[in-house]
Amino acid sequence: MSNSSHSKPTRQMEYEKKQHKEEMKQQVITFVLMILFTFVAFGMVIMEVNSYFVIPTLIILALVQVVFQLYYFMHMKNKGHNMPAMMMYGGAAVAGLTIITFSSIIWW
Amino acid sequence: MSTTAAQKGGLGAAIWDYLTTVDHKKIAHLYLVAGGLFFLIGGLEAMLIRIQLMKPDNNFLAAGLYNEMITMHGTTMIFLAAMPLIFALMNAVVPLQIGARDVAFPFLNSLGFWLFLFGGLMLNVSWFTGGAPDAGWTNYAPLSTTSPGHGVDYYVMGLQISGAGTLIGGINFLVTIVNMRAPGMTYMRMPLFTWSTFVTSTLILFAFPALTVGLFLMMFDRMFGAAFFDVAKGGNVIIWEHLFWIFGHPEVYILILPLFGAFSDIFSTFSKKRLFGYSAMVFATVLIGFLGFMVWAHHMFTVGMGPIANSIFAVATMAIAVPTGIKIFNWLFTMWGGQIRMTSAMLWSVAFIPSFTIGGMTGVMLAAAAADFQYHDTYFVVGHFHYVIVGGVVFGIFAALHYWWPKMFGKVLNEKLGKLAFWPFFIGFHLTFFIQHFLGLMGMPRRYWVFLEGQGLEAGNMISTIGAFLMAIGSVIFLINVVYTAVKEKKVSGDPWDGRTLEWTMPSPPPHYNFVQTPLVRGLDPLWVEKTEGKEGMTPAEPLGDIHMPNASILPFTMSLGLFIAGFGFIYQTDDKTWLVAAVVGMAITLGSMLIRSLKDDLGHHIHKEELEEDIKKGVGK
Amino acid sequence: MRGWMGKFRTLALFGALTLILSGCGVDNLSALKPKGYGAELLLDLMMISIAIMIFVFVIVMAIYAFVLIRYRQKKGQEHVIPKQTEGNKALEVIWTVIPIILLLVLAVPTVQATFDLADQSSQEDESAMTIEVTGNQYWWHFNYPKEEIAISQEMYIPTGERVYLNLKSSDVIHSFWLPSIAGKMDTNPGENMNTMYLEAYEEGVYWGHCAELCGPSHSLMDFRVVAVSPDKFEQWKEDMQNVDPEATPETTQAQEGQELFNNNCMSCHAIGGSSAGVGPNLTNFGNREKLAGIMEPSKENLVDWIVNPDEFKPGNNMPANIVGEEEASKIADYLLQLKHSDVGNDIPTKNTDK
Amino acid sequence: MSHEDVLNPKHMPHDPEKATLEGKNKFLAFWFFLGGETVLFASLFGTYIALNGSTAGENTPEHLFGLELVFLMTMMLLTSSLTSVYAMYHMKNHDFRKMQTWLAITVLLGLAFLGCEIYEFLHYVHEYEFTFGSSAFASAFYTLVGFHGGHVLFGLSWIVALMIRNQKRGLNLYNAPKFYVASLYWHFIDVVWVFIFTVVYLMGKVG
Ligand code: HEA
Ligand code: HEA
Ligand code: HEC
Ligand code: CUA
Ligand SMILES: [Cu+2]
Repeated sequence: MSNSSHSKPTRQMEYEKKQHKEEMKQQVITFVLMILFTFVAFGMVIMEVNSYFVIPTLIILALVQVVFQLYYFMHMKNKGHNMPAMMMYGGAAVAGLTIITFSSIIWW
Repeated sequence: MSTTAAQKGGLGAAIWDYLTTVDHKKIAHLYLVAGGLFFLIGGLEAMLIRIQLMKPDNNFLAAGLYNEMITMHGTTMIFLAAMPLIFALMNAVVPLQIGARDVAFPFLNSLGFWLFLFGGLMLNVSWFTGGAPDAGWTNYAPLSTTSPGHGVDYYVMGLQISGAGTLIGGINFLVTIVNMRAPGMTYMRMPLFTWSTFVTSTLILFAFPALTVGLFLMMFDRMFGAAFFDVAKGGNVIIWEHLFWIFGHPEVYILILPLFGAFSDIFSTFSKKRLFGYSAMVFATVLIGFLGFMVWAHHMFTVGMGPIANSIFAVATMAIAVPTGIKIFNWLFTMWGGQIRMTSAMLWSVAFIPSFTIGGMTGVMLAAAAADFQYHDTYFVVGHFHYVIVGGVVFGIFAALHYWWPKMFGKVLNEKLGKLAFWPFFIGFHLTFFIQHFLGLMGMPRRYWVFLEGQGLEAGNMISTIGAFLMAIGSVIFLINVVYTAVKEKKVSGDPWDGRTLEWTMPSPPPHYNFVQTPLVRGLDPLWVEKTEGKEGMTPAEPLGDIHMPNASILPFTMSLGLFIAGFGFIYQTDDKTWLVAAVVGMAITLGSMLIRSLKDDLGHHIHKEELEEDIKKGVGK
Repeated sequence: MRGWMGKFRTLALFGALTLILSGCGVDNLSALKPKGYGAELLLDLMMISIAIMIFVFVIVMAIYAFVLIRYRQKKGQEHVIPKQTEGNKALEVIWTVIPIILLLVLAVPTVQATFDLADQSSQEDESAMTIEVTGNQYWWHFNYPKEEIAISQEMYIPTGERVYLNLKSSDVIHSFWLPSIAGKMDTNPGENMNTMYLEAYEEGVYWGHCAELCGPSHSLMDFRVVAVSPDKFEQWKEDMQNVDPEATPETTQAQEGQELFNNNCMSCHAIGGSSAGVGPNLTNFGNREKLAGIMEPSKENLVDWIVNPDEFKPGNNMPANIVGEEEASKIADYLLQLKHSDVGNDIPTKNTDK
Repeated sequence: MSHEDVLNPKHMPHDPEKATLEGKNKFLAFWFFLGGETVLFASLFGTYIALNGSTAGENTPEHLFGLELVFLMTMMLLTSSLTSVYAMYHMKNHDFRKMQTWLAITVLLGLAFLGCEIYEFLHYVHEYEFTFGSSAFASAFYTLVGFHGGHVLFGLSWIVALMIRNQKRGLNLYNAPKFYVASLYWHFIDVVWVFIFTVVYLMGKVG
């Protein structure tokens, strides 16, 4: 296995550090958004907003948070994640199918 | 090194070698032996079933025992015979086909095997401890939750443990195929067997968790007082059916797809032609896997889901006939224009086509939701699935074993005996199961301990039983062949069939590090490509150098053993809480082993260049 | 819908197929000899699918046979290397498209039949009859709520009418299968009630099975459906509504039996009335086709049953040895003279379809 | 790559978790495993949703759940997700000490979460006599939330074991993938929790 990093110039290191920092900034923003969403979600329930509106909104908020987690915190947005993405989508598809059937057509 | 140690140390060392091995080729042997034994047990159970049904009102087996027999027959055959035999083939072949030195996680590979074995043993221990599970292999609640004794508990624990092993095995093969391919082995150059292993592993990954959850719920209900399937407390018994079939339907494709792959390789080799419509074959495999997840409710047409759900699932199910048909026709056209050699492997494969087609077609008939109101839970269904499973999976395993036997053991199975085993099995198979379709339509439900006189079912059942005996004869001849070959036959070269893929580029059996030098793959059927250019073997992709190999370990064995012990603890704590000690001790062994594994660095070892040069002189790597 | 299916059936292939298949099985039990609407509809659907399958199979086998004969390696050809064809677009399209078309041909009637059999539009009609079917380990109970009739093991329905069934189970899952009249439907425990309908064309005693594994005696959970003309059915209804459970039997044996029965068995069984018990309702027992669904209703069998039911149906829920042989004999006399309605006794198949 | 290189790399590469073949394999395998876990939890969620109303006359979700504690727990778990991102950030910058510190914070938050959950369960049992076998709904609730709790416990033990084991020797190419994968696991636990608080608690309250 080749290891190009053995002779990596420090300039490269600096550059990478900066990149990491940039990414970290994104992560913090993501985090803040997630906290915000959570507040919104809890707020809606506590204030007893109409449930026809609340439930879909809650689900959408949850889905967005999950996308944040996967793409930012778990780096699925980065390259080299094709297979992971494929598998997660596969899993999510089966998962979605399961939940949809359990909660709709198939139940009496 | 483990192999050399074994050669020196005699039987004890050989056993220790197999207990600790992480070599995929040896794990293949383990799977083969264990799966083979379970096949015999399952077959024996089938024979007892058939003897009981030989004549009306028979009392050969008692009613309760009969239910245990069918449950264990189904469970053993599917989980403990077919699956491990498939894993044996995948382990023996896949790393070789993609030019890898081993699987991605040799340690996990061994863990997967031992989990399966201990799970299987657990299940079969139930015979001796007061009764096997008796609610059918589908284990529908509440029959299962209210089944007295501990039989169903064994089902739950046994499948949970062996299921974990299967899941691990699946992930292992996925990573192996994604990450460990030799240079030049692109996805669209992978042999079909490797492709189907890939798709199968994906199915395992997504299907088994549903079973895991189902088994947990069942375990909680039976052992810890939960109320999932207790209608008095608001439970719903249909949840089990859904979870079981969300797993169960993909499971049947888990069984058949690897053998579709094997057939593809075999047809191509013995017709001396490249596979017809390779990319369509790959596409069809993926599509079957994909569609396999959307059809599970076709096992539940009579549950009362309503016409909308029934129609959706009916049409989705029928759709699977299309990619499967693509495969059938591609195989036919692989042979078209070829030079067909009727070896035993080819004979089983050729016999597979009409047999499986019949089974698939009755499958499509079953998929017609309304008509399934007649077929469901009758011998028509039994006929259908034995046609696909025996005519597809079992024929496939026989074909693949004949094909890869030389690679695994260095000797070609005796061809005469091979054909002698084939004919009684083939004829017996059709005798046994064809008539069952009619029995079903004439009013014989499945899982019937006795059928009564005067329903016109006597002749059919008799014929069916006779057929089963012929199958037994065929199986026994195959066993004789194995022994005969081991004793009498001569070693063969690495490429006895004029093969096309990478596994035939190395000696039989291969050295434990597989490839001396990783080969460079230059096209589909890499060996054939080299052969047509008049070359002897593959061009290496790397200079001769040290090879990194994993270390052997006993930990997979102890981890599985721990779960095995804990399983008994969980089962019997419902009678007597002191059994919890067993649960604790067992879990301690397992978790302790896991801890050791994570604390102790295991970086493997290297085989040095000098040793390799030594081996090459002895003729390895040609 | 029946129109075009009718046309289908005129096809020679169909005629031949139906002929061959209907040679199979016993009347009033075989799904291949339909005697009612559902079963007929389903047989038509089966025929369509079998025809398609035979068509496909013939093609596959033709290619197969040709290939295997023509392209076997012959002596001296060991070194011939055939052309390495990659594939053929046109062919591949053909064998993708044709199956799709065939499947569509099958899918349409499938969906139609599925909806047809789930049709409950007339269940709420004034004239429609609904029977509550309860599966129990290992016997069937039939309750006619509007008519206030309860009966076990043998269901009576009028011919030529749609009779709806509401199915449920009192314990594990069973499945109500009446092959020659309709398909099957599971009976689930809990609130999951299922519905299906029966429509028998002609009078007869139809044989039904439990089709879902439900315990050791799953294979012994048979039942009968007696279809009689609407007039006779009215008669039957009247008879059943006027059952006097207390009626004194003629012989002294039977009278003693009645006494014994009332003392020992009434906690689980009932005669007359409209409720289900722990055990089968024994109204009209003397006219039953079978005892416990499976046995000849001879006195000998009945006595043996009462003393030790487990011998006949392993694992069933009736306790053994409640009474001795002698008492059982008296009870048997009592039970066998319980003939509350002889409607249906003139049906030729009754008691002859052993 | 020799053992020496793996255990004592002269220079850490950009992505230490994927620098070796073993690392790449682990990384991929773990993602696959998470794909399977998705189905596992989906089955549990499906079961829960199906049995949501099946309380057999016992405690209903509206009646049981209080949102304050759940909100607190959510905050803790979300924050722990961020702290583990920080840990990985420092891993990529090859700063082992800081990584350990952030992991330690993650563990503390996780422990606090687990404590709350145990308190919550005990509360239901004692105050409402809402036990595992009370109703199908109760079984489904405890199973779903308990499975998640079990994952938290396992994740914590795993991270702690890694921290202790590597305390002395610092980051290398052998353990970097392990740390990385453990953090992925931790995020996944958070993902599941997002659904639990939405589906179980919030939607349970809305009814
Ligand atoms: C290896 C295992 C395997 C395979 C491959 C299949 C394949 C198929 N199965 Fe089968 N099945 C089982 C194993 C398998 N099955 C088992 C074990 C059960 C019973 C479980 C239990 O209850 O215990 C079962 C039960 C079962 C049922 C439920 C029956 C019931 O319980 O009432 C149904 C219903 O739809 C069904 C359908 C199908 C279909 C449509 C296919 C299709 O994939 C088949 C596709 C293949 C072809 C169609 C042939 C080739 C195609 C062509 C030549 C092209 C042209 C064809 C046409 C246009 C028709 N199967
Ligand atoms: C991989 C799957 C698989 C395989 C290979 C088989 C193979 C066979 N099966 Fe089975 N079968 C199932 C899976 C399988 N089956 C399942 C899932 C069920 C449903 C269970 C349920 O309802 O829950 C079922 C149910 C089933 C039934 C229906 C039972 C019922 O509903 O009441 C019947 C009846 O004929 C049957 C028969 C057979 C026969 C004769 C074989 C033959 O092909 C077997 C051939 C093999 C042998 C004959 C072994 C030969 C060797 C010996 C005899 C020597 C023994 C020696 C030693 C042990 C040393 N099977
Ligand atoms: C604990 C309840 C119980 C008691 C007490 C009981 N039975 Fe039964 N009986 C059953 C059940 C349950 C069945 C159905 C068995 C089956 O078919 O699986 C049954 C079936 C029968 C049948 C066959 C019914 C049929 O429809 O063909 C007869 C006859 C019968 N019992 C008679 C008796 C007599 C006589 C006694 C008293 C001496 C008695 N039973 C006491 C529960 C009981
Ligand atoms: Cu009731 Cu089978
Ligand atoms: Cu299926």
